[in-house]
Amino acid sequence: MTEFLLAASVFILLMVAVGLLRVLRGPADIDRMMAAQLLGTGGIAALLLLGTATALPGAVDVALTLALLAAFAAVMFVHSGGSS
Amino acid sequence: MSLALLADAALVLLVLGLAFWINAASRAFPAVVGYVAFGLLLALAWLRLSAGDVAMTEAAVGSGVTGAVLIAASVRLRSAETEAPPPALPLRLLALLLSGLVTAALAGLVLWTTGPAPSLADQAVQHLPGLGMGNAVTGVLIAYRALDTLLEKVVLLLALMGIWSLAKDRYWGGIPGPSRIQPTNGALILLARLLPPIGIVVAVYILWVGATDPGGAFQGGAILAAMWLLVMLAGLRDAPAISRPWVRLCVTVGPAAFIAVGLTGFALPNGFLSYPDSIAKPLIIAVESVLTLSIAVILGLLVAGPPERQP
Amino acid sequence: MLVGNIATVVLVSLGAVFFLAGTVGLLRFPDSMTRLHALTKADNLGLGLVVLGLLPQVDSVLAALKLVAVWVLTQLAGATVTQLVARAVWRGGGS
Amino acid sequence: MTPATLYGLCSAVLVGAGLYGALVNPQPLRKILALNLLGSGTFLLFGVIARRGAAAGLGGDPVPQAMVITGIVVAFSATALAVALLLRVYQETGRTTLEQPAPKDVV
Amino acid sequence: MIWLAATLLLPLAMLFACLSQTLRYRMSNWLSVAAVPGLGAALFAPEASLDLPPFLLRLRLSLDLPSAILLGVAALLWIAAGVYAAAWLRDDPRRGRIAEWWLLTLTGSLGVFMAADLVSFYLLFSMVSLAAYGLIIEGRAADAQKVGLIYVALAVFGEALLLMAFVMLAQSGSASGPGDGLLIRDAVAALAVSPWRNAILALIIGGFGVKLGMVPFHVWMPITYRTAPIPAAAALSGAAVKAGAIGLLRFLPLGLALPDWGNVLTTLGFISAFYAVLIGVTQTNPRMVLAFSSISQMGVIAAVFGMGLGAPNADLALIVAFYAAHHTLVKGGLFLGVGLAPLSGPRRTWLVLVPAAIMGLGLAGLPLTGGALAKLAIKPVLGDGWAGTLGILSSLATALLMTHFLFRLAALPEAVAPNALHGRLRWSWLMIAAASVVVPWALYLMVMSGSVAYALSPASLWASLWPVVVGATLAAGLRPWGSRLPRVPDGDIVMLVAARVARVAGRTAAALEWLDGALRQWPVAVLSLLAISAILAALMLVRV
Amino acid sequence: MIAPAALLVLAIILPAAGVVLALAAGGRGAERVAMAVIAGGAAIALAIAGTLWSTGAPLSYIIGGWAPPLGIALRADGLSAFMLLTSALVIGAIGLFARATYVQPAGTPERRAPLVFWIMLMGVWTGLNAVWLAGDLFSLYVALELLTFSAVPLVSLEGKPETLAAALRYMLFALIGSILYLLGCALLYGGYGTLDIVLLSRLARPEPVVFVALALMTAGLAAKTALFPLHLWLPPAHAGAPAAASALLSALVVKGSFILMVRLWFDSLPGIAGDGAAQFMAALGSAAIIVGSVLALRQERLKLMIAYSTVAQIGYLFFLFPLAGAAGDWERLAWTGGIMQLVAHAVAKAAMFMAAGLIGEALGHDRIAGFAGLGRALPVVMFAFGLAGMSLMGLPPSGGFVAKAMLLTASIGEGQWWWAVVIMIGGLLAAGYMFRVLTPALAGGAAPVILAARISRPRQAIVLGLAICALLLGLMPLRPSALLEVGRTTQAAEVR
Repeated sequence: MTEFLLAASVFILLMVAVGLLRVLRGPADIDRMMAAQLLGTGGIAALLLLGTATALPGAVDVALTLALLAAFAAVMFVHSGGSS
Repeated sequence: MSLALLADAALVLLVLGLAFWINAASRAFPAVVGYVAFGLLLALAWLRLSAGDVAMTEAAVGSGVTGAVLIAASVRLRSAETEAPPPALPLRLLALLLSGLVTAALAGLVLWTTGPAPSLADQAVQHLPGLGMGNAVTGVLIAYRALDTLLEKVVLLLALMGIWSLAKDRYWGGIPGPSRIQPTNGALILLARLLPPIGIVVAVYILWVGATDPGGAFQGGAILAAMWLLVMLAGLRDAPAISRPWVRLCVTVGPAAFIAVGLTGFALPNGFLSYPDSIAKPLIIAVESVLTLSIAVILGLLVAGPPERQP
Repeated sequence: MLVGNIATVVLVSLGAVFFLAGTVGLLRFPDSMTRLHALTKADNLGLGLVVLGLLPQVDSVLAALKLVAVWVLTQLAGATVTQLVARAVWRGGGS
Repeated sequence: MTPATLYGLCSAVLVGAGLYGALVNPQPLRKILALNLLGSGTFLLFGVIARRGAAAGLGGDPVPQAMVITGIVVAFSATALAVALLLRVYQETGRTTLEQPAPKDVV
Repeated sequence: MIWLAATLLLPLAMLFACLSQTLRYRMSNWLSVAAVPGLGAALFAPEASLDLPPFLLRLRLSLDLPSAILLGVAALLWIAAGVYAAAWLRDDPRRGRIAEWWLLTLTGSLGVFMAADLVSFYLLFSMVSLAAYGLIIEGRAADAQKVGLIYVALAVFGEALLLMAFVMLAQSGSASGPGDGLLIRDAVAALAVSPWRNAILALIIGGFGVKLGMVPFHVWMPITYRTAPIPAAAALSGAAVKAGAIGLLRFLPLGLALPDWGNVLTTLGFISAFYAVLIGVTQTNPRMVLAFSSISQMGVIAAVFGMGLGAPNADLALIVAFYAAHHTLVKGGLFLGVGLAPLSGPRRTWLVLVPAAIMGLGLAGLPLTGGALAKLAIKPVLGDGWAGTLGILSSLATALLMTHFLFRLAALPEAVAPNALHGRLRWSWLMIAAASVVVPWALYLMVMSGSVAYALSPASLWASLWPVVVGATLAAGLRPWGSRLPRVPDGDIVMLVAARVARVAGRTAAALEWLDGALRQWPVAVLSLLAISAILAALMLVRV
Repeated sequence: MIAPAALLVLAIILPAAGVVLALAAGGRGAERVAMAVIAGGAAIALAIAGTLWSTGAPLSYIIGGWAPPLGIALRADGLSAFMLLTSALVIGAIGLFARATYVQPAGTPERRAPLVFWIMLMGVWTGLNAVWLAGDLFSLYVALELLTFSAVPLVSLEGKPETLAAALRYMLFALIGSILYLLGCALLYGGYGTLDIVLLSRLARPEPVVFVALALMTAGLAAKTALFPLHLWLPPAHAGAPAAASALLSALVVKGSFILMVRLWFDSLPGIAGDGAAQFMAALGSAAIIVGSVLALRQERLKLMIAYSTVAQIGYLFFLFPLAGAAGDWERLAWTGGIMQLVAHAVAKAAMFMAAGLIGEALGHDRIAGFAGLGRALPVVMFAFGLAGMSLMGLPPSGGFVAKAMLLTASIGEGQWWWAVVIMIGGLLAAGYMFRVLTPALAGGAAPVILAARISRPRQAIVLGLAICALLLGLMPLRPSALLEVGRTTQAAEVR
């Protein structure tokens, strides 16, 4: 089971890495923001998988924190007028 | 290579790739977005290093709040970009050489020392029961090295004062952040109504769980600050004028309480910043709770920036 | 236990596929609006399935609740961000 | 290759990348970003050392971990202050360059 | 003992009193009083010594016969100049501040003769050197600022050499650093075995050479004496400059026979002596002429020291002190005369020129004057060889220069001053003129145990007279050509070299400024930071 | 009755509490709190120094009873006592001086500059006292950051664009410095499992990890000390800050990181660096002296001149490494000389910057070319300026003279005469830039100077008092100070 979860986390991390290309390519800042959003979700998923696989203490709490703050960056972006 | 190591390797490669991207991006904004992602991945790395407390701090502060500050700044500074040319090529090569040298030295040292490192873990754990704590990191922060934590709170206060000091004189005592007629945004308002209650619960939980598991005052405070900022961003509440007595009170009460508890230690055999055995845990939790409040307000105001409007 | 493990494998694998889909969408779709669409699917379903898949692996109700809370919170954030972004794109600033 | 070594190498590269970025990026905001990279690399080194000091049933030595937490807080305060300063400089001058006027040639 | 303490404390107390605005403006009337304890010390306590209480800085003062002579005449000159200054500065709005600088300079000037340990010597020496700066820039000259800067640059340069020398001396003399109260005597005694003897001697000669105005360090002297107020110029040229003489007296290891160093010093001295005359005769301002004469005379003193350094002579200190004492009175007096001449109306010839002639030609050894006795005293030291010959030639040259001075003095245009002034100016002038004859005679008879018969023997008289006559005749003969002599830029031709040096220095400074600008670029600074850590690590690694 | 060792805690906590209280009180309260802290802090400094003086033994206090390596110890040796006294004196003077500038009139709304100034003043003091006393390298890191965070807002207190940029540059460069220092901390902890200074001194061996750590930390601290060629930030920051702040920054803040360097080289990792590295540091110091002085000589504005003079004077401090690091008869003299240079410069430079501030206020500008006749218009201020300048030039009797004489003696005694030459040249150049200011002020201009503002007598008196202190330091005997040796010989002996 552990191996499976690890493999899944590696896979999702790789997906995240590929998704990062959008951050690189843009073209608009809003695309980058979205890619970061995906990365956040993927990261949380990978974190949960890793945490469960290797019984890391506090992994879910970290995920909780990340989830709470997930929208924060994007909201800041829109609020600062980044989308206009 | 085991799968776990593969996961580590993937993580490290991602982290490094982002680091290079952050340096190489042609504009600030993509770099900043990269940094937000970088912080998130770093939190994962911290977990992999069995440092849950750090992971949580990194997630809340390194990625979350720092990212917010940087994103806002990069948007405001958009029009100032491409002003200065990068240094000449020989200079860049020299820079590459020298920073590479530092990396090589550090890498060499990392590879050279492979055995278990000297550690204070035993000692730290040994004294934990006396404090009624289960989380050694919290023990270090609040007891063994409490002086650092105390001084770090003063650093936070000074940083806040530093940011406030950047206000124009006429706005002193005013409200942080630029005024903006915010188009009401249903989704954002909904989020700002829904999330904070949950956030507060989580923050309290993290503060509480910090005694035994990863978590603590700072992480809790950061979450609270984020919730508060969310409310401000949604336009539900304006940022408070910095001259408000309650702002001053909230900002200072934590450090003040910490100092006060520290000073009462003089009455105890172990002196300054020691806790009486019998009530160590409640006392520590009490101090941490007040600190959490102060940290939340300070962090929120640090992100909000200097006053830019009259109250 | 075995049932749980099978459920985990199936659900997590499905979640991973959605992440794949989201990523492909993010990369291949031509404009911001469609990319947003792909993204939200991955967000919602990918993480949701992973969380569902992990539920059999946890041993306490609190832990399970926290897992679900993570998903719910991400959904909330994702929905809002999608809204904001979509509006921004709609206003024409995005792409 | 243990995970600790892997992350140790990662931290070494991060430090180098941070230094390089702080050196060559002309924009102050990018310098601030690079400094954060540099800081992250440093913190990660603490983490690696903590990991290698795992004992007493802990996954890592709590003392350096606590130091990192303090460090992250300080680093965040520094970022916030530096960014606020930068924004104010921009507000006042409309420019963000940090360079002083280049020296005149010897006549 | 009380005299020694009072010599330092009275002027300092008066300086302290200057904190009060009212007292400060009245202080110029009382300047003469400040030097009285100095005279008293020389007269009544010529062998005294005193350790000031070892409260923190420990000053050790002591007098011996040579230093008492120098202290006495210096005090006498300061008194006379003080009386003169009271009148001269009466309506000067700057008199308050001049008085402050005056008192500070005076303290150093008199104190330096008494200092027995290294630290207090350096302290008092710096005091006289640097406080003189204040007197110089308070003069009314338009270029006082520039002059002040040149003066201070050289003075500080000299002090730097001395500080270095003292530090090295102290290390030869004790195992634990300069400490407190290390006596100059002991430090110099250890010079015999010091590994740095040559370096120390070079630094000492250089350092005091600046003070004595030895070529090429003399640049400061003419311009400052031209700039400072007359009574201050008198005190500086007569008394303050002797800080250099007492320095050589105290610090040269006169007991060791060092013929090489002796020859060097003698040669340098004579170069100064003749070079200054050469330049001096081209000058038209009598003050400048006097200044060049000072350079010349200090050269002679240096030459005498050189001879003594080469061949130990138990009486050398006394002889030099005697010679220097005469110069103190004469040179100080002549400056007072320069101030008085334009004011004395039709009585200029008898009131100013005649006494000035006696004093000036006395410097060249005019028989019966104190100068003749001084020349008589140094004669055995210079001997009969090349040094002796050069000594006689220098007398001749001095006579030439002083005759030139008398012409220039006579030619000064008339000026008008209130009658009330004249009394005190004249009184102090005549007092110092008389002293320039009486004091050397008294010293000659009482201290030097010289015989009247020898001094007045025809051979001695002739030996002193002919150079004066020849020199004076030459000067008179050269007078018609005087206007055709080349004009030397303000002060000296060395100034031209100085200008070039200044240009080079300016260019170097500009280059450094450019370097600083380059290094202060952000990328360069960060690179430096990394380079420094790399170099440090490398240096630590290679050691292992 | 408080145990003497508890004073060490109070020395740090009192100004820290002052920061908190002043912020809570706001408005007029800030100044009152600051005044109380100044009085209390001075008393604490005196008490600590007095205890060390009378017992001749160092003090130490273990925080919370958690002994190092797990916990943190505060330690006061002779060096700490010297620095505590110096900072109390200088901060006290600056505080009194600044009362005229940073007033908060009764019944008016709170003003920005006064509140920020008073809080940052106490912040600086917290950081400084923590640097003087903390016995743990990580606590020292936090202390350094305290200094940076309170120094930066002081630079930009007036909010002018150029000072804002200067503050930003200072902040960023200082940050690189602190991170490099922290990196070194990580390496040392990784090597020996402790960051306690005394424990490290027992454990540390000359091996690569220590070399890299020490090199990084030294370079980082040198950046914060503005050692040439890392001084890019200092001239604009120190010249641009308001007078009281400049005085604080130039006199004390740069010394904090320097003392930390001294702690590293002499207390924590003694003898590790070796002579080559020590010579290198002194060589950089020499370059600082020459270039800084020449640049000071060429400045047209008084405050920039003083700032460059700081660059130069900092250079002298680095002679401490080769001279006090070498075993031999002279190292004790060099030790006292080096620290005296630090103290003398702190006192003199504070007086100079405050004098420059008064001159600027009175004239409305600080262009040296416009100083003709200033000596008559502002006699007391110019006198104080001159006295302070004496110390910089190293003229007797002044603290600067004592310091330079001791450094000179030690360098000659140890056969490292080349440093002596640099010290002499530095003295000459210092005389050059001082007299460039003094000469026109004392001599020039027959026309009376028109003052834009009147300067109150008490403020002039404070500047003069501080300048006289710089002079009185010159009464110190020219031998190793007994107080400064407290707690040092034992450690040095232990290492040898």
